[in-house]
Amino acid sequence: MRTYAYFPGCSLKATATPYETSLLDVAGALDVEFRELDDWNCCGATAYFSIRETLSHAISARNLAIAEKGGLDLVAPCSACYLGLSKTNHYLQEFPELKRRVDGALAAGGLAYGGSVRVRHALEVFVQDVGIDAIEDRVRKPLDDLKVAGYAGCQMVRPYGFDDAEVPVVLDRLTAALGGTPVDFPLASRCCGGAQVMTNQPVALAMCRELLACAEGRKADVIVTTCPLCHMNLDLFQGKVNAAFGTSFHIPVVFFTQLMALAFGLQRTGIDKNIVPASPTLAGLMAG
Amino acid sequence: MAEKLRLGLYWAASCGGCEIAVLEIGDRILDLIQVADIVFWPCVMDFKYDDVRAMPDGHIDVVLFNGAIRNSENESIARLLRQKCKVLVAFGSCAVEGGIPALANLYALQSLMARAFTESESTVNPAGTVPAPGHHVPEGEIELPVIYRTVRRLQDVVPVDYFMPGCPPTEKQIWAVLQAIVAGALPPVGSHVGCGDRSVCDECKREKRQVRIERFHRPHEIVPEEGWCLLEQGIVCMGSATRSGCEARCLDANQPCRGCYGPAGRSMDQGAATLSAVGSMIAADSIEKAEQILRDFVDPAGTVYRFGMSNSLLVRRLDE
Amino acid sequence: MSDFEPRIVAFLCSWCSYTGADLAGTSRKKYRSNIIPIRVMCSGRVDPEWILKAFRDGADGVLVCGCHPGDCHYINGNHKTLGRYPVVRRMLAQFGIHPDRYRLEWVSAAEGDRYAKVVDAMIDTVRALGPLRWKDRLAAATDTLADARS
Amino acid sequence: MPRIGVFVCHCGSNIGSVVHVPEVVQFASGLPGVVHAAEHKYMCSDPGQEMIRQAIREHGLERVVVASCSPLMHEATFRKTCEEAGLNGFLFQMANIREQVSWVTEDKARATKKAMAVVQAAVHRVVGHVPLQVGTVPVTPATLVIGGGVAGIEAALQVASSGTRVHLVEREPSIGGHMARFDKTFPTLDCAACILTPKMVQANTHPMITVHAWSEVVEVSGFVGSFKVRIHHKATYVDHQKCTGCGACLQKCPQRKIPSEFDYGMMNRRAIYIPFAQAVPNKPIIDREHCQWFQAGKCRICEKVCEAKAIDYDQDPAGWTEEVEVGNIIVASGMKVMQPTDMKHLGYGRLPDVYTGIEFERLCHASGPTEGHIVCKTGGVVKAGGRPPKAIALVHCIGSRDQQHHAYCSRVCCMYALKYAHLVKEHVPGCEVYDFYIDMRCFGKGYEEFYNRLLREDVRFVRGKVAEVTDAALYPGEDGRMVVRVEDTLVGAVRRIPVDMVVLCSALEPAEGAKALAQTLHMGCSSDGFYLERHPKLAPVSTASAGIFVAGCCQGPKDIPDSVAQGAAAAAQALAMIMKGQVEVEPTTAHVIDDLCSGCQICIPLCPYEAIHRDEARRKAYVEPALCKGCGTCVGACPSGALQQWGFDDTQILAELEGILAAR
Amino acid sequence: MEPLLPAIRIEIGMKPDFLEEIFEVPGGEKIKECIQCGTCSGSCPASPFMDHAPRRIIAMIRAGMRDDVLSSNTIWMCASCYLCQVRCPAGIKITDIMYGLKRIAVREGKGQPSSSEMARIFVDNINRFGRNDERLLIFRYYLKTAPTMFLSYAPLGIAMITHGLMSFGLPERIRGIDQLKAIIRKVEEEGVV
Repeated sequence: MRTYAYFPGCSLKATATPYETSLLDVAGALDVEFRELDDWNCCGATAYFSIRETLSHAISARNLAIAEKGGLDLVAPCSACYLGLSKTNHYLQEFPELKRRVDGALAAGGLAYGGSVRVRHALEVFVQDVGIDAIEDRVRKPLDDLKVAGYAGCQMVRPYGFDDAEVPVVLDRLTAALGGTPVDFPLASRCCGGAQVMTNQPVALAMCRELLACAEGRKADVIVTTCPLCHMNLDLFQGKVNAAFGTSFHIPVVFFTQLMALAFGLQRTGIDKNIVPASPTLAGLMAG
Repeated sequence: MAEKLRLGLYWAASCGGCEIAVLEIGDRILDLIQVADIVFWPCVMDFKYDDVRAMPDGHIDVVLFNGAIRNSENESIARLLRQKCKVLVAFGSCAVEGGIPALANLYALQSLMARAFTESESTVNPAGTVPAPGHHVPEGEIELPVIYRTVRRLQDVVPVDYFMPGCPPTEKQIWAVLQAIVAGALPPVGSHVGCGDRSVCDECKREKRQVRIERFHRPHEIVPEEGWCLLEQGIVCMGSATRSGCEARCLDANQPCRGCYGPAGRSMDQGAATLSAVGSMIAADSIEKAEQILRDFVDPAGTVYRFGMSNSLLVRRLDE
Repeated sequence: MSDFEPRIVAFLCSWCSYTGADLAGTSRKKYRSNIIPIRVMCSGRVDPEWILKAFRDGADGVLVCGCHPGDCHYINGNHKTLGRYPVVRRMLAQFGIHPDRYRLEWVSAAEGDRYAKVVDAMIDTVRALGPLRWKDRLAAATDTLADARS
Repeated sequence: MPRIGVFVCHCGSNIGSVVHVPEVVQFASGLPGVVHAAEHKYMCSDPGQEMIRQAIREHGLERVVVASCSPLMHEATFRKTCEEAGLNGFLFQMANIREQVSWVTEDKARATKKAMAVVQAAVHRVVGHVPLQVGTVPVTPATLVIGGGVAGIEAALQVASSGTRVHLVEREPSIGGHMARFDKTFPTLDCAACILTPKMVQANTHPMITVHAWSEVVEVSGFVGSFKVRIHHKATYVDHQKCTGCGACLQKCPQRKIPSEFDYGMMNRRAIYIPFAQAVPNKPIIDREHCQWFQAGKCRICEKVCEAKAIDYDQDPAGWTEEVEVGNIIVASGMKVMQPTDMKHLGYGRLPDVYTGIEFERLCHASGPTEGHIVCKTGGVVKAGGRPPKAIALVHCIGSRDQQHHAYCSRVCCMYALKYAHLVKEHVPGCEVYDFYIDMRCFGKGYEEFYNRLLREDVRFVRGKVAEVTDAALYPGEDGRMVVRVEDTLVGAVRRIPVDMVVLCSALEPAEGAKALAQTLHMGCSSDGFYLERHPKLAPVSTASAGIFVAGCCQGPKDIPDSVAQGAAAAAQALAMIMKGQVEVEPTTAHVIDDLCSGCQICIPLCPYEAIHRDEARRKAYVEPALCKGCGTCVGACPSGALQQWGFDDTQILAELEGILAAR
Repeated sequence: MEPLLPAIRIEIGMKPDFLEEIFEVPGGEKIKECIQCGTCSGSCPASPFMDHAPRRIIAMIRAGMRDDVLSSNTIWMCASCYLCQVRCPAGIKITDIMYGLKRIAVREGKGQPSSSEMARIFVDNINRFGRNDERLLIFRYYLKTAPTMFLSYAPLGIAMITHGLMSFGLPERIRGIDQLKAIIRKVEEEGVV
């Protein structure tokens, strides 16, 4: 039994509930326990930096401080949370002046952070700690001839990621372990537009279009994601992309945990909760 | 016949070994008194300070002064004798360079007093009595000398004519010097007498093998190989940094030189000279390695200034 | 101790460190003026006697710089220097002199920037430690008959 | 107390603008022993020196202190000045108030105070100076040249042309270096082989040059004038004395599929091989790792076909070592081209038809994998007959000017990119050439003109560093091609440009093993790993180690003209020394004060030059001045002060120290 | 008729010390070392939509074109994907500099209202609840910026509801909200950004 502190982040409690359910089920299946961080607060994501820098480090330091008491690695399934927390970790080391201020702030809240917490992404934990082999052993329903475009997105791999910042490979290794076929997906770490989908939607849609076009060009049955925001942009807004550009993409988008749940033969994959309906191959696997 | 030579001997802060060393000349002391009157030697005959005070200045021809300046008595008698004698000889390591008493300079006086009179395991002193300069007794006030915080050399309180190192000086050297005195054949004022002017290695018969030091041992830890340089065997021997004249007696006893004759040649600090030589000899190519080897070189200051603390460049510990 | 300006003596080997210090100048790196160099051919020439003398006669810090181990112009002169270093520091500590007042640093002929940094760091350290004033404090800790009588 | 003169230099404004020179002069004139103090705008100028000479005569000076720049700069100059006025040059001391005073602070008051302290130290020190005579040591009339690239070859030829013995050591099987791989050379576009091969042959056949190919320098001992060098010869398994170079063995060897180092694996060689057709020496060697006989114990075909009976399987695999004596050394060990494999976004190693500059050189080369045809890979293999590219991207500054890799500019990329642009235009009619640059650096003679020529040849220059090379086709015309994504910084727009071949002009790096060689030679490297010259401007080919010179890319990236020039320059310096037959050695050696030496022998093992031995009769140490290099380590270690160093006597250093600490 | 003014930047109108403002960003001084290679702009997925691509923004900062920079849409187009930052040959933390510019713009009420509004609401949610209820975020955001557009989102909203991606119920507050507020207050007192 491996145990980790778990930082769900706001999305997994709202728009990305299927991510959380599949994540926890898969964790269970792999004998991993995720203990939800007690009374965690929002990581601040990208928006907070745009208003207050020291503050955004301070609030994410609160989470780190709470986690440090537990002495466990802190796992974030959302790439934005993952980056937000890691960035604070790095900056507190790199910039003493910032650390002084943040320490002061924490003290005001009766907290202290020594800097010992390791921030991990859920994918990292599964592939590196549990291991590809263990995952392969757990597969019950191999994803035969399912062509998967592994989309790592940006913030999971940059600038502090565990996978290559330019050409990430971990998702492809996972796909292979699940019996699927990774397609060469050169835009694997290209940005989906993130929160632009709300503030500058046309821009975000244009970015998503590039990703979808590439995936389609590579004949992918499904795009697998590691971040709620990527997922929302590619899945929920796929229709808007088609509307905007007169395209007709219909590529299902699933979280990597959903793909694992499927291959493990678990009951709840939550794939049905995704907006874009499953492609024939995927549907077949879900049925069979 | 010419007037007899007048000699004086005095014992300040020292162990008394020097006095015994003088007696080492044995029957020859009878030859000595043929030509010289001993007019002051408290250790051997009953002289009073007042007898000396009564003497006209320059009355004594030669005073052999042993012991360091540790308290006000040492200093006042040093001044008195300087006034009453023509030639003042700093006799023995304590007078020349501070000697063993000067090791006290590595500590604060209070801590030494506490250790000596109250703390030490063998002390029973419930009242916690410690020496005090003034003390009242039924007969009235008695005064004790004031102990100084810093132990100094004779030359630090009065001008000294000759320096005769050694702890103690060898009887051979003593006799030679006495003869020189009697014959009036002393070298120019300020010289060292009764010793050589090279280092102990000059008189040491041990062989060198040109090896580097891999690790250090304290003398009690190993039985060093006879005939082979102790320094090369990892025992801190100060011979190379110490003035010759003792005929390397310690080394004949298979023990390292402790440096009682003081710095050799042009060196102005015996301790630094020793560390420089020893440090250059260790087999290290990185600071880490050097630290690791030197870890077994215990108490450097106490080792390289065992006799020369008052004579060293830094003289004593000063806490920042 | 803010107004205290330490005096630091630096012994620099001619081939690496003195050249490096010159390079700091040639490339106009700025560092504070509390340090005055003495040039020797090799750091191995630096006699611990000089270091003690410097402290006794008014230096607040002593810096010795040589070629990086392995790069000595005289093959291994700096090995002798580093062999003396730890024991001298330990002895200084026994005399109550903070070991950080004496530093050994490797500065190559190309490390002008590093020399400037080393010097400023050394000055900061020594400034924090305060003045050494060895002679005055030694005199103050030495009693005389006069003291005894009073 | 000797009569001392102090001379303070303004060095134009270099010192004068920070240090208040008159104040220093006034201070100096008040110092004990100083009978004359003066200042001058430029003390090293003729009038400045004349001023010193006059003062020595007029004031009968017995000691001279000059406060100006670093002694490493002008000590020799002013010693000479003193000598000219009849004062021994060692009765002089230099006070460095420029490099380590005026240039390192803006605080005028502090600088002036510091300058005074430095001057006071020098004055105290110079009192104890004694006259010394410069000694000389003979120079072995032979030179070692390390590295057989164009710089090394040039150096070797120049030295040998004077009738001096040269040992040219090359670790590869052939001399020629990187230039031997080039097709054309910029900006003249003359054929590299045509100009290099004759020099290679000339070097190999020159009676005074011994070429040690497939060999490495493993140990260097001794010192300027007489270095002892151990050269290790790797096993060739072919007796090059007997071998006629007929090449029969090369044809018959059954091992055909070994990637050729010379062609960066783009071509194959045999197990017995010469790296390239014009190799010098043109004698094959056997690659033990791939040889049937050595690996499987059968074959020996080369032996059978060798009429000269030169094949020798029994050679010691460890090779053999010889020792040569030389008077000086020229290091021309070259560079290596950076492999951009960790720049994944540029597709190197991931996408076909992405090459480094040097690989592309082979593509253009008639004897390269494509016989000089610039064509795309077929089936992932580089070979002739492939499809010619419709567009090529030449990408500058790969790993150069990049703090993640090398901060420096590699100096040759701009020009060889232009060369390629031309070659592509020449070889592949109708092929579009895009040249992506940050700054076009055409600094050499005829270089700007060459750039101008390429502008006329319709090369499409884009100012901007390529952000990525991708195979993700998104727009019409991109399918099946590579797309270069770049900001055209002059247009101010991001562009996607489809191409069929990408050439990454990657950085020049210090050669493999450069650091190790530096240590063998006790030579300094700068922080980027290239060898450090003694002075960037005034001593560009000499090093801090007397008698060791550098030439070519081992000292920093440079092009062929510069490499050749440096080779020749180094040769001139080496020869000057050899022609004179002797080198002056500083008299600042260690010496023993007999009366004080007790023969403790602590000094003896400390000397790396074995210059100290024990005079058994007198039971004292003795320093052999000819062997002593004057480091003073033994002096520092001598526990009785019986060892002293001329010019660095304890009394002199302590006086200097007192001078510093006396200053207030 | 309007007089035609030459499009020349008069130095007097420039703000050369704008550069120093950027130094408040940790590592901001590195901006001095920009060699204008364009790697950032070429890498940026959003640069084609920006008024000025990142490279030019840096040039403009150095030129002191303060207002042009702060009023450009560029800083709000940055989606924080860090691609420019990991590739920058000068080691400039470009993404952080964009954040820095956003902060100055917000402080001075310059630039894209929509984006800064989004950020403001986001931060306000956190400061009030400790977490960021996405429904509340979306709701408040569109209500504030584009009420009409909000309706056009109905289909998406419905889709999410039908797929059980949008629950109902009030936004929850974290227990340690007072602690969080104390932390925030402390930083605000320090008066740093």
